[in-house]
Amino acid sequence: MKPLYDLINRDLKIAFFTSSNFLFTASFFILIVVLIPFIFGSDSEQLRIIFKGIIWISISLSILLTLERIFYSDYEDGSLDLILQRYESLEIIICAKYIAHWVINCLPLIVILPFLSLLFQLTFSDIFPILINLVIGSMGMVFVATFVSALTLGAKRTIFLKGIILIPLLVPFIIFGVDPHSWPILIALSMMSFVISIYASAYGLRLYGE
Amino acid sequence: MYLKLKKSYFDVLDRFTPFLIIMTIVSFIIGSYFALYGSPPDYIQGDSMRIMYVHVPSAWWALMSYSVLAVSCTIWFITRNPFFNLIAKSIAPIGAVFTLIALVTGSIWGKPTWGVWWVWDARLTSMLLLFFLYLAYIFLWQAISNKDLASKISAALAMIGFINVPIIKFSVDWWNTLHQPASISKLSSPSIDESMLIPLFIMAFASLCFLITMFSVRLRIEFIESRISRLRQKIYD
Amino acid sequence: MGGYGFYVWSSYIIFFVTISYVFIVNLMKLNEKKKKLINLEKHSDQSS
Amino acid sequence: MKKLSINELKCFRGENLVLNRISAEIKEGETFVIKGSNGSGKTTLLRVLSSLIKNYSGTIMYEDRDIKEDYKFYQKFNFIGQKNALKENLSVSKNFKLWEIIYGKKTDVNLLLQKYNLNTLIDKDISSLSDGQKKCISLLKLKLCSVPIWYLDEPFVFLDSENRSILTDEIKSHNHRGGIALITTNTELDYKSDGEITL
Repeated sequence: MKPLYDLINRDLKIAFFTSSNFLFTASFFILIVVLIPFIFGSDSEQLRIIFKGIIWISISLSILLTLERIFYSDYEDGSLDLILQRYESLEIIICAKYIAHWVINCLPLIVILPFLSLLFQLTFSDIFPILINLVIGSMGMVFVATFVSALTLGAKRTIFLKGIILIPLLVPFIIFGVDPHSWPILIALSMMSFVISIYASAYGLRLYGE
Repeated sequence: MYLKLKKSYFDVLDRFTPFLIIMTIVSFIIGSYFALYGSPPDYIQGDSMRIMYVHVPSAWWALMSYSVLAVSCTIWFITRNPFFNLIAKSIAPIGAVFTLIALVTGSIWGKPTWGVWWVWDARLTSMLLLFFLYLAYIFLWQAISNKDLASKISAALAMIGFINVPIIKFSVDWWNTLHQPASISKLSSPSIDESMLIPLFIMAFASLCFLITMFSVRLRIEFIESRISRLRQKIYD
Repeated sequence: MGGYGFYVWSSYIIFFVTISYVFIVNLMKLNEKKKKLINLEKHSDQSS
Repeated sequence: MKKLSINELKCFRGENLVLNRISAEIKEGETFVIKGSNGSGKTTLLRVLSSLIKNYSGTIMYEDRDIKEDYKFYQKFNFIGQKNALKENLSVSKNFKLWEIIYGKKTDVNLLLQKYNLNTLIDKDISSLSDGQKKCISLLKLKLCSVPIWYLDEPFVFLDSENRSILTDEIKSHNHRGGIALITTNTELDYKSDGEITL
């Protein structure tokens, strides 16, 4: 468990040292949510319907925008070589990335969501099903993003390409995530993508270790 | 790992190409005649039904091409024979073109039938996502300069995409049942008259001939390209 | 075409234009590559 | 006898045969230089030896055990690549903190930097340093763990004559302790190595 803890610790330290920390992601979400009433007007009934969509859009956007931080930044400056040679198990490296990335980029949204929902006059009972789906769905999305990032390490720095690969894979999560009753399917989907992601990311890392 | 295919195999393909081209053209002419004049209009949809004769074969072969792509990538993973990678690489753009045609003709059919160009129908939406899967595969080949690496990565992503196709289909169907108003008529009619089957099958056959022609041409291009790169290496070494 | 002529014809035209475009582009590419290969083969024969 | 023996090593990258039947035997306390023109596979050889590339034929033995079977082998070498493993927008001391986590060992960064006259850089961002300074700091990773094998990929690039001699002394004292060093270089070393591998 020590290697797992160390690697998560390292990623969290990088996040805290640089500007890409919790505050950054949290303020990003707040900004997107604040933009919405300017587009759709201040009718609270309409805003309440849109709110759920905004949350899922912003979480997909944050997954897409931070995709290069999963493995690419470490690959570019050579830290990935260092990590690969110091840790025997690829699976632990990957699992550490899942946890660290989810904590840095998805947890802030889930934490501030109840407070943001106050702006749209939603009660806790309205927001609770969304919250559960968001926790499960964002984990699944992080699994998918990790293997996309690991597999596209050798590609040139093109966020568009990675987006084209990533977005179709995220669609099922969004579809089941938006529906409050489909959390069992969401769990199954996340578990499936976890299994695929472990194999695919390890394959990608092994290729770039070479 | 060298490409262990002899040049003569591809010369056979070269010899067959004119024959395939002629077959494609002839069957397209016959098929178009039947599709546009030789068959009666549908009694509900009228003449807009005729769009189906180009739309349906395109959708069939688009899906089939993706299956061929994914299966050959899987075989490549098991056998590591580079030939299967060439198959996948050469069929991808053709499949993408068929997907695009299916999307465009589908929305042209939608305008007179549904009154709008695009409906977030389950089939159209999953076709759109399939198109993105094709695009991702094609762009990945271009984005990675190391061709050996590109073949490994794109094969892995094609396989993951293939696992994802039924998931997308299932999820889009699910989403559709939740959000779709029931008034819109579905594409599939319960029984198709025999007079409509004839042009449909001829057009499907013609499109398949076109697909095979294009596939053999592209396979030759890829093969020549790999020969060129190997010759270059020989010269400059 | 019972009022549907525009839609039917435009879809057929799109279909055939697209596939002939794809066909011509690929055939031209094949010929170009063939020429390149023949040139290179000559070159490698001379050098060896 | 702790020796690193390479036997009939072959490695393909794609369709190209990069390493063709490399054999060498490096005893403890020896420095070997890997020579070869650009693109001849020097870095590939070091990556194979540090088991980042596992797809090769032939055998690599250390302490009479195949490194493929020795699951603790990763604790016995230190590979300093051409990329510096430095985060550009962080300061030197913070970069050291990240390395300490990876190497699992705490060091006094101030003392370490003072020893090599780099202590003025401690709070500077990496992006404001010159290539030579980055290389110096990257080479200090060797001090973060004590391992018997050093793989250095082009360590002398960007270094001035003073730092070259410091690094040469470090390698010599590593050899005195019984350590093995494998160095790729394009230029000549300042002293005679114990052997060469020519690609």
